[in-house]
Amino acid sequence: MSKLELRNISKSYVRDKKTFSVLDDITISVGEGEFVTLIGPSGSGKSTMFRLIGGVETPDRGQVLIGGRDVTGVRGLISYMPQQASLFPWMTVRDNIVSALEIAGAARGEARASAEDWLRRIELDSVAGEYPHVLSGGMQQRISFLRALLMPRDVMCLDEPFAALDALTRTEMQRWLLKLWEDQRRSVLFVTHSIEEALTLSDRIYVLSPAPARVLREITVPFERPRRADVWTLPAFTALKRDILALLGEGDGDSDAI
Amino acid sequence: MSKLELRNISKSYVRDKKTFSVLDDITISVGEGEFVTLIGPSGSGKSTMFRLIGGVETPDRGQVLIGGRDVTGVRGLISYMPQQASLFPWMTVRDNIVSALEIAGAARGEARASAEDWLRRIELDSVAGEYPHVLSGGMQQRISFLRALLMPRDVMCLDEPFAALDALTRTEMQRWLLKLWEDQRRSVLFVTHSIEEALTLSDRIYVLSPAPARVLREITVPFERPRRADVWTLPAFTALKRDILALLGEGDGDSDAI
Amino acid sequence: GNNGSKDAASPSAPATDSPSASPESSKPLKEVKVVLDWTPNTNHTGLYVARDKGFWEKRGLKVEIVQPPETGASQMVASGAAQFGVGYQEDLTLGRENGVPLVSLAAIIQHNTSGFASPVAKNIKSPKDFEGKTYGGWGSPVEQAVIETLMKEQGADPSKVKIVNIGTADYFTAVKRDIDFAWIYYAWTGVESETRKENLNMVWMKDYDKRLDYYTPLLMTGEKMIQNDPDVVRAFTEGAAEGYKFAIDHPDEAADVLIQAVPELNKDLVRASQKWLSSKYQDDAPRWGEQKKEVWEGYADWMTQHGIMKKKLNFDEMFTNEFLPK
Amino acid sequence: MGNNVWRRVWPPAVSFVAFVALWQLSCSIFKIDPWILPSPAKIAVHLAEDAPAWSRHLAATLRLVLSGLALGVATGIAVAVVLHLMPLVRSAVSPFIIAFQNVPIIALGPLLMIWFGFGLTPKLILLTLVCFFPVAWSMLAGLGRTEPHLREYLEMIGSTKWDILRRLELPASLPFLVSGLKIAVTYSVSTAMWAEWLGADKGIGYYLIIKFKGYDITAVFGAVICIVTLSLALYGLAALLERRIVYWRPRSRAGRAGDAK
Amino acid sequence: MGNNVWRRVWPPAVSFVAFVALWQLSCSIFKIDPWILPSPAKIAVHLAEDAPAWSRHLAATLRLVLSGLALGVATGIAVAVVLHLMPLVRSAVSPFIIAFQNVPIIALGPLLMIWFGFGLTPKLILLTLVCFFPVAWSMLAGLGRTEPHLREYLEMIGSTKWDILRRLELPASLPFLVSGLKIAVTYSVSTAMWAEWLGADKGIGYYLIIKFKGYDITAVFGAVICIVTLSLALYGLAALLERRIVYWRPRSRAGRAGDAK
Ligand SMILES: Nc1ncnc2c1ncn2[C@@H]1O[C@H](COP(=O)(O)OP(=O)(O)OP(=O)(O)O)[C@@H](O)[C@H]1O
Ligand SMILES: Nc1ncnc2c1ncn2[C@@H]1O[C@H](COP(=O)(O)OP(=O)(O)OP(=O)(O)O)[C@@H](O)[C@H]1O
Ligand SMILES: [Mg+2]
Ligand SMILES: [Mg+2]
Repeated sequence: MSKLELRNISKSYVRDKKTFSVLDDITISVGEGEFVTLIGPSGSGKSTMFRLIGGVETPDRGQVLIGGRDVTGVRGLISYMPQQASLFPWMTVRDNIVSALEIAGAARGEARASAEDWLRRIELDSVAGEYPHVLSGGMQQRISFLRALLMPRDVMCLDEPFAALDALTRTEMQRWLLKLWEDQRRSVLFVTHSIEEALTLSDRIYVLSPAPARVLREITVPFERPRRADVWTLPAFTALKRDILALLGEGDGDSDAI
Repeated sequence: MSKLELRNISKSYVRDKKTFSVLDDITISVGEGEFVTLIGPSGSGKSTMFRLIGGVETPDRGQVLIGGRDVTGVRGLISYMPQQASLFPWMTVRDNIVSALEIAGAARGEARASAEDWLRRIELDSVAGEYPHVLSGGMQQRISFLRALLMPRDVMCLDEPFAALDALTRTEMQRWLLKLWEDQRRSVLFVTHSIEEALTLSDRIYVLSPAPARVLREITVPFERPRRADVWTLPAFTALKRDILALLGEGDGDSDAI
Repeated sequence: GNNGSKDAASPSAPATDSPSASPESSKPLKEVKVVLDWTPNTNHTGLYVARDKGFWEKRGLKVEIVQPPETGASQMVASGAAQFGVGYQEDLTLGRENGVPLVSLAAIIQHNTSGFASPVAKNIKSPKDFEGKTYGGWGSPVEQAVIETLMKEQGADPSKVKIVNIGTADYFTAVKRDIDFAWIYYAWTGVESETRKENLNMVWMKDYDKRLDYYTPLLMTGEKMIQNDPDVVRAFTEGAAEGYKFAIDHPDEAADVLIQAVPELNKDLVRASQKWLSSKYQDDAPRWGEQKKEVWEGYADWMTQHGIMKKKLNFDEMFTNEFLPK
Repeated sequence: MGNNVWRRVWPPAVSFVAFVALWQLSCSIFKIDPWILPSPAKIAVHLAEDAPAWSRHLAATLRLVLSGLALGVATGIAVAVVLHLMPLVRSAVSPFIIAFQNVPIIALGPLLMIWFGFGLTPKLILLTLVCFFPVAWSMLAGLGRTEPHLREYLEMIGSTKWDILRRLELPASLPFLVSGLKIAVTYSVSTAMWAEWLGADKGIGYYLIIKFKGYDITAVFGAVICIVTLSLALYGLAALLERRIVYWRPRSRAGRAGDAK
Repeated sequence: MGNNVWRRVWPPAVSFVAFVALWQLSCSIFKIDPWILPSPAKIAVHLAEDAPAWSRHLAATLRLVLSGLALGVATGIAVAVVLHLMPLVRSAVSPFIIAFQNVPIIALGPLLMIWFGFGLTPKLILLTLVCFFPVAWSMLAGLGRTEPHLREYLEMIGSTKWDILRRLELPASLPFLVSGLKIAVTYSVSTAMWAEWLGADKGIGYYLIIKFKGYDITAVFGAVICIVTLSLALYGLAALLERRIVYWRPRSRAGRAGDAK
């Protein structure tokens, strides 16, 4: 049984009295301990999908299931890591984590202990008392990821968490995340624009068309776990990348796109 | 003779009464019609180098030469494309270009004609009268590049022009820029964090160390011009990428970095 | 009086004189300003009459009547921003003490028509009834002294009066709140209370101490004016005198002149007030505006006695009857 | 669209009607004296009857306010540009300007009259001053708070100081200027009231005071309504101007949710 | 550091000394009457002599201002939060609030006295009102202008409305609140002057008027200096509070030029 399932979800927005279809009969699933990536062009509706899973919006048609239960429109069941680190600038690093855990229902003392513990484990205990603005972008994303990881929730949704980082820091963050995740094996739904990032991190990839988004292809990534750092040098990697590029180019209807 | 040359440039900043050395005896050159890329970790001083070339700051030691002439501290000799498109929100697309050309000394009518002409050539004449905020990020960068291209100056400096774009749009923009540049063959100094971007676009690459920046290696990119879109699938590409990654990792002194 | 009289504007000329008869008619009119002490009211009727009936014009003056800042007219006159002003004896005396060179030209009302008013229900009929009551004032040291004087006269204890500052609030507001009695001009507030049928008791100050029967309001000018432009001063004073004379003789017409000049005024109040006030302008004096040295001395004496004033003043410099029509 | 306007209009409309009705009712039921609180009906009747008078006064006030605004905005812009271009002058005089800004009008008004006499001058000075400060400060803030990346771009391509002022700083400070103008507008009306209290023979403030001293509270309320209306109208105009001037700004963000930053 | 402070201090210091010297000189040379423009020396002597009197009055004003500020800020915050949480109420009442804000103090003051009598009540109401508006509007703006990505984050992890208010909106609106406070502080002092003019028996405004009416312009200038000082001191305190409250904001950007956004 899959941990998270979206069944035949459709969603459209009304803007300026016109209806824009954003998601068109999308069905995807994330298994227990699986790392699944959504890749698709900008504006194809990936964040919208996350808002549906988070219960912040409700679909026009279809259901969201978590652990087999229909939770369409129910909030507070997922942990979330956004594109920008979204740390609260008026809280210290530690309090940012504690605050999120409290919202998720943890007691303050417990939340604090677990935050301290994990900050030490990922060697960030030295910045626990700092305000986020003194941290580099990469550090902020580490904290943001830790905050998502510690929430006692079944599914983690990561929405382009590294898009705002420079290319080198980004590569470094991917390695870091991979190591942490492979220890923990949480169920993750991940959104990215980068084909390499998708191939490096995930077990499965859904390639989406431009809006209204449909699933163009579901790709199972064949590389073994734990994943090697130089997985991108494998010929299979290049082949898959070429496939996905072609898919996205054709879905775009623009031969010049990639 | 090279178009642009930096000779033994050193530069340091004073912050909180302490001196930070940013550039340490840097020597680089860009030949006539050559596309040269600087790659280096964040904060290594790449933008500082551009400010020195632009004459906005002066080096502690060393000289900047353009066309063989010492122009250290002289402004108004380069055209520039920044990371963010930096279009003026209160001007239409056309006026943004015209205004830049006027600053470079062109007459208004002439500037206008050439702007109109080029906008048509790159098929953006439909947005010539729009304000920048209605354009997508990729479109804005195209305008920004055109603005740099049309300035009647010998050297173009592009400072991470695609860093703010998503990965797919970025790939698309690289292709577009490559096509335009290969027609024009201007002398370009380009900054990026992305090894692939550097390898895809340039003739030569300078790999920089973290601050204080030194040139770790100068790499000549062997792929022929005009460059194929799938140059990244070549084994030589992968090999070079691995080399540069190793260089940056070691220069960083952090084995975990890449 | 300290000025030799020079007959320029023929003060005895009757009001019916045609303007061309005036020796200065060929010259352009001399422009001067008179600044009031308050919003326009019946104390000022004579001025509006003089302006609108041409009493000044035929004497070669073009007079503009201007409103005062809340801080009063005196500084404006002293600084020369206005040539003439409406003031009070207490004010002028204090100003003199501080070296502000003001001179009184004429008493607009011969006797003090101000006093302490209270609603009938409060049963304040004489100063001894002030005991245990609350007085609403504007924070001048004079007020306390006046109350003290009046009460001592009757052997009452002034310390039993509570004094509260009511600033710009008016009598009617005050007595409906925490205040029992306030200092008013009968001609305006008292008459308004008659028209409202909110009857009030008056305690007239002049009934308890002659020295408090001082000149309020009066016309004033600066010392420099008298030195440099005595003709203008004379023309102004005579015109004003003629205006007030008219108001004395024709209260209804005079009221209409004021109403026409300042149409925003409460018409009924102006008419009633004018009726009450017209006979009080000159009262028992030989001519309108006449001032007596005893009044100036007496009041200054009283102020000195109460420690409000410290310097000795030369009263002859403070007022003059010189410019009044013969 | 129409639906949208309607949804924005009805809550205040309903509450306005309710408010007026409540006011009228309590005046009739509790028989509140008109000198304490006149009923809306009385005020309306009075306003209608006295229209020639107050409209003349209102026009005078409007003229005063507009002249003061024009002068204040002009000097505000000029001073802001000068101070912006000369940082030394700026640091030398801005403490004075700040101190001067804190001189209470209540003291300044009479002093201005002592110094400048009657007539328009002191009133205009007062109004100009009061409009000057918010305009100058906002403009100065705007000139200093241009996007760093745009400035960097202009410097890199070799713009002169004048180019930067003309092409970047002035246009970028326009929104700040209009927001300063919005503040100045409200100040200017209330200061005009005060200036008219200081000595005037026309203007709605003068009308208000005369009515106050003539114990006509109904007319006072009428005058207050005129003043508030004038104030709101001018503010509305300034807000309209703001929307016209920052035409280049997107009205809503919904249209660009999917865009790269 | 010391060097830096010195560079910021000397231009105003020099210009201040020059200004005072010029003033003193022109008073002596042109023999300006002290009741038109007293010389700085005279004012200083007078201030020193009359210190017991004006300091008592200043203290009274300070008490009034602080009470008004406290009340105004408290109601401002409360109203802003309520209006923020109830958009319908907000759209129903905010036109009223705006209209009411435009009622000139010059009319409001006397009316408040009619309604609430003498003593502290009307003055406190006036001051509270005057502090209320900027605080409420700034706070409301702050509550509505939280970073969308932070709000999105909280919604996504399932925060309640109360969580969002407590963890995001209130802290995020603190800087807006203090900037509203800074405006309120300046208003409150000048309004206190006005309230004391309306009727009071203590306070520096009262002192000023009495001295004005007593032709003691030297004392008036002294009072103005006291008022300006009070005003600046309170403003400085508010600015200090602002710096303390937004401690989480980086003071300068230089240190992070090389960081990823
Ligand atoms: N609340 C809304 N009202 C109207 N349209 C919306 C709304 N939210 C999103 N949209 C539109 O829906 C489309 C999908 O948006 P969404 O943010 O889900 O895309 P995305 O795939 O996350 O894009 P990106 O990769 O750029 O983040 C976009 O065209 C967007 O403009
Ligand atoms: N004006 C300045 N004063 C003090 N330090 C500065 C200044 N400008 C830059 N620096 C510092 O110099 C170093 C290099 O900055 P620079 O912007 O050149 O780096 P960069 O290589 O362009 O980085 P990135 O790739 O992140 O853009 C950084 O540590 C930065 O903090
Ligand atoms: Mg998205
Ligand atoms: Mg840079």
